Amino acid sequence: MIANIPYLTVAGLIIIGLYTLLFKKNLIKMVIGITILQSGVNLFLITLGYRMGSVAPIFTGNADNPVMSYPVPQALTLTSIVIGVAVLALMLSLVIHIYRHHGSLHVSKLGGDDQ
Amino acid sequence: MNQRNILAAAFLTIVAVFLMFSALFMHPFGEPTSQAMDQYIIDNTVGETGANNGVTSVVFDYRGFDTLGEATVLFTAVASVVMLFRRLKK
Amino acid sequence: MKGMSTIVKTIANIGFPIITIYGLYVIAHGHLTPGGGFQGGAIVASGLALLAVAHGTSWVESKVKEHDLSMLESLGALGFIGLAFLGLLMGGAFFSNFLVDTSMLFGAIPVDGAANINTGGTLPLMNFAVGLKVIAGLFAIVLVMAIATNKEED
Amino acid sequence: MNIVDMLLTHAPALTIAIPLLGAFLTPLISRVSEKGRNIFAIIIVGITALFVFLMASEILANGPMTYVFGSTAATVQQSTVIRILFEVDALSIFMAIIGIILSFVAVVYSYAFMEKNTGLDKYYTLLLLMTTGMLGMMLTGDMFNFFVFLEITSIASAALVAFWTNKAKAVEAGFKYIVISTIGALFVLFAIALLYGQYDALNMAKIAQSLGISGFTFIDKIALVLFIAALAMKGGLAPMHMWLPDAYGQAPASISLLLIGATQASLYGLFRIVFTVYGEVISLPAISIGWILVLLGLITMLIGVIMAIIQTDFKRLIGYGAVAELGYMALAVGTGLTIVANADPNITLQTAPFAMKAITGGLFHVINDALDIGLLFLVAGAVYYATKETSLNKLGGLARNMKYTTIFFIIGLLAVSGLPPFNGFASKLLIYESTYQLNPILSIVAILSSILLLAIFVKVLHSVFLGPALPKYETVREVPKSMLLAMAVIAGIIIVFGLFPQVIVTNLVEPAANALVNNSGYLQWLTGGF
Repeated sequence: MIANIPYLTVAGLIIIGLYTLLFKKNLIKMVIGITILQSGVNLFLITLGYRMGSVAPIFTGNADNPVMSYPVPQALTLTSIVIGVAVLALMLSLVIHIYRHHGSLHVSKLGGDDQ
Repeated sequence: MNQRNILAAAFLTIVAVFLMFSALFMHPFGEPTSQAMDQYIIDNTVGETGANNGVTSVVFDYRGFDTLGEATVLFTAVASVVMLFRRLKK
Repeated sequence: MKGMSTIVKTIANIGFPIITIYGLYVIAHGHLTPGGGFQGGAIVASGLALLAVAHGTSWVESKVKEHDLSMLESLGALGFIGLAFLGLLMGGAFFSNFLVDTSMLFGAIPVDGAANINTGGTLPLMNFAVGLKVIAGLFAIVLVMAIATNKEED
Repeated sequence: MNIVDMLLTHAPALTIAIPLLGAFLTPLISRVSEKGRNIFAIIIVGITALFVFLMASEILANGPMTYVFGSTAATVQQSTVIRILFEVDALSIFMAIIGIILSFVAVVYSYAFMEKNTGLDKYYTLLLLMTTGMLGMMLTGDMFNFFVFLEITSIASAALVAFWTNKAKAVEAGFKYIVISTIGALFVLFAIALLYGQYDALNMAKIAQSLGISGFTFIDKIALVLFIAALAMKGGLAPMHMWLPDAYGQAPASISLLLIGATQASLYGLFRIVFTVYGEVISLPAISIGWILVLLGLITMLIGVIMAIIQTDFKRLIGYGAVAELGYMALAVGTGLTIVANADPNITLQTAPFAMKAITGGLFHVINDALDIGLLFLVAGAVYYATKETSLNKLGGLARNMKYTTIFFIIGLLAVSGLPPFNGFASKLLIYESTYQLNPILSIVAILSSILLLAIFVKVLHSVFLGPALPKYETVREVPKSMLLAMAVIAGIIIVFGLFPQVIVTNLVEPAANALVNNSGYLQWLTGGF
């Protein structure tokens, strides 16, 4: 189904993100994985609001009103992107601290349950 | 491949299959099936909010409270980062 | 982080005002064109980050302190939530757009889609508040992280 | 309109707006006076608590309240919902009461507990933001709004878990917590987007209605699976409980207390989505969801108790105790669902007596768990404050110098292991009785876990408080009065709940359980009710 390619792209991005999270041992790479996951979800939100042949939902004063894409998903994506930035900043500062303590970014340096 | 990797690979495969399936079951791209909320906003945004930009009218008017939350998230992040890099001794 | 070469500094000095003006334009026209407080704020903050990269963090630190940025961010957030509270007092609900369709500032309703800078009710004001907050907030994050990693290298 | 009516009308918004305003003001006030800021935070949480209780009295008397942001006009336009809407029913307000009690105690406790630290302006800011996020998750009636508040709570709590950045473990716990929370939140957002794409609505009640009309499509099922997986992960149910003891154990004690509230807010989200949003179609997958919850609960309970046995760190041990207690809630609610699904199709959740009992017990246990485990965390914090030590092997003989703390610990340990006459007994009895109806083995395992918990905490009592006085702790003194006051508040509530469980169950828990299982009250406003 050609019309579903955007959704398959979204699925691909999410899978790449999850793969990075599950198999990469470097903390920075894990953070990148989360960012890719986030991009996948954001792309999904944006694709939901598109209508064939539509323009951005901004009125320009022209008399003929063209078909407009949905504004709500774009607003949601905006919120989601800002949240992504916030989470990214926090994660990176925690990674900096972990690096200070262990001198390494390898995931095995994260102490487990044992003392 | 150790045990953890096999588990992770199995999990990833399951998620991948589910996601691909749901992609096939979604409504076709570019033809949303339902439009009640968004069509209302497109029709009324100029009259109700006085803004040309539909997205801004959603961000600051129709869903203004979300934007307050979003601003709060950024505020939280700044407070967190500043707190994490504070000087520990007075 | 130390400052970079004179060429970089000069280019950054030329680029910074242009970026700032562009960012402020995006903020001010948030209700008319694509963009808004967040986007414009991010543009201005990136201009400030450019200065920090070119001139080094110690130079920036001598000009602006992190807690001043914090304060500025708090002010932006207070302006935003204050507008929401004003909506409660004057419009009857938290976040109501009490200015729209009045003869006050930004009150006009555009005729057949020809909105102008004076329309939008509280929307432009909120854009300004959020813009201030995002400029201060993002720059504070960049500055604090740059200073923190800077100490590592010494 | 007089001032009380006006305040009541706007109470749902003000409950969020006031702590938010307080958080924004805290950095400014911190400039003026350090002490003033601490008192300011207490006052802000106090005012919020007043609003929560004001709403509670109104809701328990007159049914759910709604609040539309940004407009006083009709909420229903073309049978759809445009604006963000808060819908507060008995279940939301029940959770909000728990949240605000925890928050109030935490902020009072912080006054002396955190005194000697730097960065306290940010600490109080984040504490207030965490309260805001928690309350927002509990009160909102909008899916995307729920996600936003979920993220506020996650970011604020992850930063606070890593508050003591000089401890490597604290930073690691914070990192684990934020990674898990972000993945969970992203899956929640993905599920919300799936539902949005189908119904073009973000309002919970509207989506519930649309789901009822459209049946139960494949996309809805995917969304439900994502919701359950993500929120169970955020709620600390096994097998994704690993972050929870780390985070609870490494955070400052006052934050561990608030983290309980944050975890329960996620569980609330899980219950809200399963029962209310999917309420119209829940009868179809009820058996599987019920059994999934029962199994998750059982595994969580066992893992929590077994891992608690081998812990040597005071706060980590309590963290695993908290995991075990979470298992009880999932077990009880799952049991309720399963009983109904197994029974005659004519029997609904409201008419099946044991299902109702299970869900009531589960919800009552939510508040009891918050109080009991919370009290234990505060005691562990007090011990840390007095001795700067959390290792069970090194502590000992503290009862001589810390009489009140010891008494509070004994109250907490009896309550958490479900002994009469404390509150844990009241709710666990309901859970035992109802799970017995489903399968006797379940209740036997539940009772066994309780006994093990008792044994574990008696061992802790012995090694920390009793035994010979250690020379290095001879100079230890009782903790400051404000910390004792905070612990006394929780202990007082525990005793009151334990002595009069029936009053609480009838007036607070049963309305909440009714609101949970019967979503028609929640959907009522769509058709122009109240």
